[in-house]
Amino acid sequence: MLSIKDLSVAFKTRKGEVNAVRGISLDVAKGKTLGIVGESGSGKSVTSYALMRILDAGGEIRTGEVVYGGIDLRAASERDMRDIRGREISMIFQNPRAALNPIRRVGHQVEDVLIQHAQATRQDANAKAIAALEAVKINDAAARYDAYPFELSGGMCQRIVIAIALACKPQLLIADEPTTGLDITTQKAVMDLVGDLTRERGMGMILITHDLGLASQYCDRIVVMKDGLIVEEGDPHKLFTDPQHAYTRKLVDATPRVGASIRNLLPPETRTAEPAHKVHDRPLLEVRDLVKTYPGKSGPVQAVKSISFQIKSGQSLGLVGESGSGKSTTSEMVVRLQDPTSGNILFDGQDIAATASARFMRHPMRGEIQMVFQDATDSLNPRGTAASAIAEPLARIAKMRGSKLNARVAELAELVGLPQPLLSRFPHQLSGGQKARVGIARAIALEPKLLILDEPTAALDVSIQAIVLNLLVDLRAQMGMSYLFVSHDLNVVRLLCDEVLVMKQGEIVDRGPTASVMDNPSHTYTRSLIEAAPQPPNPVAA
Amino acid sequence: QTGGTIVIVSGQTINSLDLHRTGTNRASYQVAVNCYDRLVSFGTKDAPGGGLSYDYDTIVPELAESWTISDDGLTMTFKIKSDATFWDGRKVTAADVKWSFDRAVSAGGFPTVQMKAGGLERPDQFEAVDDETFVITLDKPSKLTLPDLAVPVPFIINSEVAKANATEDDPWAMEYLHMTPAGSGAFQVVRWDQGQQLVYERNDAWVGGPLPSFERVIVREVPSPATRRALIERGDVQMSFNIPNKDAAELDAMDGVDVYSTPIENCIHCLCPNFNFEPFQDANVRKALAYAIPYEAIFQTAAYGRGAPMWGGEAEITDTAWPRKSPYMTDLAKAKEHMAASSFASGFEVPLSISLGLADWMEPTALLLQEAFGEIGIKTQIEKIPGANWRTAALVEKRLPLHLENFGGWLNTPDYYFFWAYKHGHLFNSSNYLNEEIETLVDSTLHIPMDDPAYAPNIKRMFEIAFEDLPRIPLWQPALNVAMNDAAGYEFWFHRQLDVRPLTTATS
Amino acid sequence: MADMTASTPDTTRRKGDTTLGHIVYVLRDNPVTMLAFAMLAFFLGCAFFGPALVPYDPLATNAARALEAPSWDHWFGTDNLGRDVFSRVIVATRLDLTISVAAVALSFVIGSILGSIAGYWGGWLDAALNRCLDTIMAFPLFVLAMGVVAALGNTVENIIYATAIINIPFYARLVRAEVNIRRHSGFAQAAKLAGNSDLRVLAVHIFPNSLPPMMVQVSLNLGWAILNAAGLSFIGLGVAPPTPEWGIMVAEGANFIVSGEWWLAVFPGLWLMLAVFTFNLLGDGLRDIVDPRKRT
Amino acid sequence: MAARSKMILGRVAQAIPVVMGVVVISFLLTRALPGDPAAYFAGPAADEASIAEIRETLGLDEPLFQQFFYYVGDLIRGDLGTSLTTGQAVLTDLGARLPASLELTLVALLLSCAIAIPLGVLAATRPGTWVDHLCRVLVTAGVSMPTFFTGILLIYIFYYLAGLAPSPLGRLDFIYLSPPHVTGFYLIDAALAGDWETWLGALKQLILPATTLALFTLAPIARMTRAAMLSALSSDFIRTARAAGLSDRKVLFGYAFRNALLPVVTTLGMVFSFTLGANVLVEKVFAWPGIGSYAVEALVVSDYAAVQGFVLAMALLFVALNLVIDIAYALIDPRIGLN
Ligand SMILES: Nc1ncnc2c1ncn2[C@@H]1O[C@H](COP(=O)(O)OP(=O)(O)OP(=O)(O)O)[C@@H](O)[C@H]1O
Ligand SMILES: Nc1ncnc2c1ncn2[C@@H]1O[C@H](COP(=O)(O)OP(=O)(O)OP(=O)(O)O)[C@@H](O)[C@H]1O
Ligand SMILES: [Mg+2]
Ligand SMILES: [Mg+2]
Ligand code: NI
Repeated sequence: MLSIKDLSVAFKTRKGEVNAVRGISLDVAKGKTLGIVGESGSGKSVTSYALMRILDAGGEIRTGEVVYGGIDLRAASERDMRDIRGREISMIFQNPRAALNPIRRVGHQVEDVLIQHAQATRQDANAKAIAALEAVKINDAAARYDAYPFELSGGMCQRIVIAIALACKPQLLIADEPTTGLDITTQKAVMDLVGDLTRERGMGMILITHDLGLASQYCDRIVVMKDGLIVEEGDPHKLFTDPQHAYTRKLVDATPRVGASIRNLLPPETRTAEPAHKVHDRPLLEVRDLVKTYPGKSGPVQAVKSISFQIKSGQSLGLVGESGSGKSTTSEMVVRLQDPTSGNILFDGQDIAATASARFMRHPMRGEIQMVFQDATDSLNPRGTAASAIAEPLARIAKMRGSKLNARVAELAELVGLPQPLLSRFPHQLSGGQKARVGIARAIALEPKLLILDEPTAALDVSIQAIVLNLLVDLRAQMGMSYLFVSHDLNVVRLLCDEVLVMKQGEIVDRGPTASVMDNPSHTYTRSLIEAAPQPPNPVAA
Repeated sequence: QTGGTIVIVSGQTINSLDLHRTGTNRASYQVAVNCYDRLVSFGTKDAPGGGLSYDYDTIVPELAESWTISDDGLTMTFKIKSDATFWDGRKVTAADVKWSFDRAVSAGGFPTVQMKAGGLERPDQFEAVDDETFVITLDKPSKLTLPDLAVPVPFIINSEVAKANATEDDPWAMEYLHMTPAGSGAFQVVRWDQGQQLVYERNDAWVGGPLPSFERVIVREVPSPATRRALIERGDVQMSFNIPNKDAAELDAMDGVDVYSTPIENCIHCLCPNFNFEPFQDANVRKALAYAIPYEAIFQTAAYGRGAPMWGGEAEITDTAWPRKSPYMTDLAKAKEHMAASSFASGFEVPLSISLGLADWMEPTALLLQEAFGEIGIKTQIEKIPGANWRTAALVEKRLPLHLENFGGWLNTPDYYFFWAYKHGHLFNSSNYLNEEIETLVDSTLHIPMDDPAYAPNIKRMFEIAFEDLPRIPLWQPALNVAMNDAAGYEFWFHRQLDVRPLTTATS
Repeated sequence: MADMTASTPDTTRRKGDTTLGHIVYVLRDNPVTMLAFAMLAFFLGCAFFGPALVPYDPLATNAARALEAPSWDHWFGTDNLGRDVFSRVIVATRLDLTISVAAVALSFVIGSILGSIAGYWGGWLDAALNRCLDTIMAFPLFVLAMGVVAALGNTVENIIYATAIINIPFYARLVRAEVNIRRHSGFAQAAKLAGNSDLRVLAVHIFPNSLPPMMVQVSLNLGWAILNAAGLSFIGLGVAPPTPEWGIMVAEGANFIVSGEWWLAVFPGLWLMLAVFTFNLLGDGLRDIVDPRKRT
Repeated sequence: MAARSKMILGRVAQAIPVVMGVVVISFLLTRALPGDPAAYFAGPAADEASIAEIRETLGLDEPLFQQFFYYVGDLIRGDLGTSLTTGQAVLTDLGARLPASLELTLVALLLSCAIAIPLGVLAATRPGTWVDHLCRVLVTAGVSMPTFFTGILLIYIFYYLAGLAPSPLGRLDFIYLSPPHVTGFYLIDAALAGDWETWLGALKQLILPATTLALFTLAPIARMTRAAMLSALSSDFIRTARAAGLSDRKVLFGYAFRNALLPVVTTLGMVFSFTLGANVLVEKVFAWPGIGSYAVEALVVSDYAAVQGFVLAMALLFVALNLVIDIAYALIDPRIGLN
């Protein structure tokens, strides 16, 4: 149905030309789903924009041909393209809330497309739009028709986006990371919906994702992209069990899955023995009846409702739960960036909650509890270099100066595997993985006893995630730190943590040693979380 | 010959239609002139700068048909024209005159002060004997009384209308007459858009003088002088009143536009050194100033040669003409000599103050003065004072060490000028000048007739002292400039306001 | 370490890394910015060396040569006192730039402090400050400046104060907004973990990040400040004569346009316009220079 | 919708301290003005006694805070006092002059928007091209000239030299009679009266001053439009709309422009108050009988009541304007007032 041959796309930028896509060919058959996987920047999105001819200004298709149902899309007039977009081929994007016009009622947005493609007249547009909303299983579609995007949840927004994409009954759907930014349970629901709809209507689909697990679950065929090239193509099972290209192998290895150990995530040639870490009996941190209530606009929000837990010296505790369950709030209170409404935080037996967070920076224990933030980019001052970020706690708390400071910064960079020349760079000049390393180096600079990691790998590609996770394992063994590891990814928690807490709506609903909680979830909520996580096929042991 | 409309532009704004009211500004005096009558008026003569001028020496009837003055000069009896009527058709009576005069002496502020200048101080001096006979009783005879009746202040109001609109708090109907004139004059105000325009319409029943030629007169306020100039030059308006000297000089050279520049009688632009400021107590310093001033350059740049020079006169005083040229002229050598002879030979610093409202002539003058005084070691900083502050600082508090000033007396006699500008404590004596001889001379001369044998010697003596002591250093006599395009009949008045009554269309 | 080798082929410092190199890059990138900086350099040159270079004493009058049209002797003609307009225009550069730079610097500093405090701590401080700013903004700004100068007297300092006062709300608002969106950012939190006090986090980490948008505001305000001074002069509340200042020269010269002495207003007007123009165009360039993200 | 009306009420409540602040500041500012109004109004030949008398009638001999209480008391009764210069109630003066200023300002803003917004959109659709640079240079040139200079230049060229424009004599040439007073806006009043000749006359008088002001306001509006359009055009929902095959027009105007309007509306509010300030200068040049020239005159002679009345009127206008903007915002943006 769609056939792309030797497509290459280039962008004109300040630094000269960027060849984003360098001669790729692929086909999508009617009624089949093609997955495109690859790391960030490999050209997945650009490929899809190119075939829709909606590239940003400066982008240009250099060579190749794109044929859809016998029509040469490269040669088609802009007018014809407009008829094809939405009518024949349509797209859905990541971050559904941003993908909808924030100040237009969602029903009208659906109508706009229907009317544009003459699928409805002004008179019956309303009815047809509601029908389109019902098709994506929106409850009470007639009422939702009048809603604005901000009044709907993320999953609901994604359904609207899908409704818009499918309203004109197109033959091909391009889904570009349709589930990033959604909770795992919502992610599963959305993917199942898309899968069902395409199957029902016999549509072709291109699913673009960086998540190999997800792709393998929903695709008939998968192509793997790297640096604008297709490096491998095949059916999912085969790709997992017998990856041909080294890059594919790396990706497959790095995808966390049941049964793999943390070292297995790394490419075989860099694997070393996993260092053991020792868990002492002495509790390092003891949280008692911790409560946090925010004064929300419409009444107080109980973000954390009286939770208690312990972290033993040297232990790694995982904290999982859906978005908004109170994970970040808990970790911020423990790290003393926020004051609990009530409750105690005993660190080394001392109640650190007694010192207000505003004055805690002078507390002698400030250096003992540090944190690695969820978004590495956001956690680095855009105006400071990598070195200055790492030096900050040393200079402020340890009062180090001059060459001693420089030496320590260099040592830390070495420790986290950050090449020295990168130290003088600004955050925007660093890659995601490098920024994560800077964040980790800064957090361990004072050799804290407790390190809080709030989804440290959520914004990273799997291969980089693998490296960072392994780095954390190494550091833990070397320095004997305890971790409070916050994540929504159960597979990752399983790899790293000794014990796990499951949070839901500010309460701890499940707890225990990681293996027992994961394998025999006692709570229904834990079970639904585990089921929702995509399970990639287990590769043959490498 | 009669009929039609004339459009006049002016930069000033009219803020009241009642001259007696507190806060009424100068530009508004024209309403008193054009809409109201007085008992008497001044005659007309040819003006030195072209056109016509009022004639201080001739008093002509306006509402009064005739008048007699008793031999002792203390009783004046006026007969009112029997056919004179107010706009509402009612006959003008002596009672109206009395009410109006009572109002002028009771209102306080400027009208009262001006009435006092002619010896008119209290209501009991005025008497309405019958409908057509009005008598004024004076405390002492004065040559200023009759002319003072011809100034705009003692205008005659329709007292019935006014009283009908008076209230207990406002017995003189100030609020009412402020917006709605009630008189017998040549013109009626038909429209007044504050800040924009005033529209006069002729009163065909006027008996105070020859019937004006225009039926309608529109006075538009245009604040920007450049715009006014463009308007008159293009002929979109027929008259531009009180134009800057520069425009006058240039428009004069132009075809189609007539310019009248009349030197303002009894008015002099001066530089005033304040006697409260120590260096200026030294006569040598004052003389040094007088010799250092670049008179001609100032006259040409600040006045564009409009008006009359007030320097380089004869040393010997032989007549009583006023304003007159001072015996000083630009002579740097002499200036330096005087400086050297003074006790401030090494110079000093002093602010030179000018008014923001009068910047058009004061600023160039001050700049040239600043440069010239620098030559003789007097360093000056020019200080611009906003209009509201100027009066307080210069005239009321008299605290400006060195400043420019321009008093002009309405009543055209030198002693009247000296009364205001040289007597100690009087408003326009902003130099804090005190000379015992001047004090007695002025007091004894002010009210005696001009043909009194003591008059001329007294006056000459005053001139001598003034030029010797130099509390005011005359610069030049300014001119009032008016441009006309396709209109004629302009008449200059000492009050420097617009009299629209004699205007006619151009004869050519 | 595959991720690093892939994204950083060379680790030597490139030209764009140095500050100077960055400025050169920003200038080259945008012709309009280039033009603006060239003109700025010109005006700065006039301000520093102008008084030494001009052919005539800007204050010396010469009644014999008043109101002469532009000629070889007097490039911009002479004014009504025979002063050389060219010399006055050039010499005025220093004063005008001083007024605008001083006024903007003052409002920048005060506005930044107020805005930072309000944006960072929020609460009643924020509410109170907002009401104060609203109050200032509720005045027609030019009229407020007029009032302040009329009340305090028309000296150069007072003109600067008046201009600064009316500009403070713009900075305070801008900084408040910028600080507010960053006060819970990751790097601010990280700085606190690193032992920085709130004040230090605000001053060292958060505030500098609001500089790029401020630069645009600064450049606009530099222009406005000059226009503001000119407007005050037109009303008669400008600096005292005979000091040359563009606004006064235009305001006084404006009355000579209709009578044909156009050079009195047009040259200072053109100069003033060019200066304001330069400042206005400067904004984007300045922002790019202080924005680390524009570095490659 | 209850949330919105609550939001609007909240805004009104916020305006109260502002108005109070304005009352205090304007009072203090006027008292700080140099000069003695009593001396000024006593007339050219007044003596000490009559000045003192006037001072007493004006209440200027009372202590400052007492004067303030009188002032506030009068204000509460809706009495803005009497202007000494015009001798009329300040309220009457403002009533007569405000429409003139508003008419000028609104026409200028309409003109400015009609030019600046399309320019901004044009520049945003072609960022970095010569069209973009040209727009930027043009609008910046407009804002770089002092308004009074632009005004005089326009008069010189279009009235004096070319004779195209009518004489700059305020709101109406003297050959017309002002239309019967309904709103005070000549254009509206003339239209209501069906007097199209006067309407045209009033419009002609408006052209030059409105152009002068419009030139001055082009830049902020055009630049804000450009920036807002650029960010709207680069947002995800535009990509979605394009991928759904919506026409360019629909994408540009239906989607991007409506979103870009939000910041533009805010800028408009600021520009409006800015323009009211700039009016002061323009009115002087064009002999426009507006509130700005009134204020200048009052300020120069320390006419306390008039200055205070003017400032208060402006502040109320500003507060009302902000309210209108907030409501406009709420109409365009459904998110307002709900989170
Ligand atoms: N507008 C643009 N201008 C310049 N370069 C661009 C532009 N858009 C994309 N690129 C470049 O094209 C390359 C491919 O980008 P693309 O968005 O297709 O990556 P992706 O595989 O979708 O990554 P991700 O998983 O992060 O979405 C990247 O190197 C990117 O820098
Ligand atoms: N400053 C705040 N004011 C009001 N409510 C807040 C605030 N911060 C968090 N909340 C609320 O508290 C609850 C818990 O938030 P928290 O950030 O701890 O969730 P989380 O588990 O970290 O979610 P995510 O996985 O999305 O990071 C949420 O309902 C959130 O809306
Ligand atoms: Mg992508
Ligand atoms: Mg979180
Ligand atoms: Ni993920």
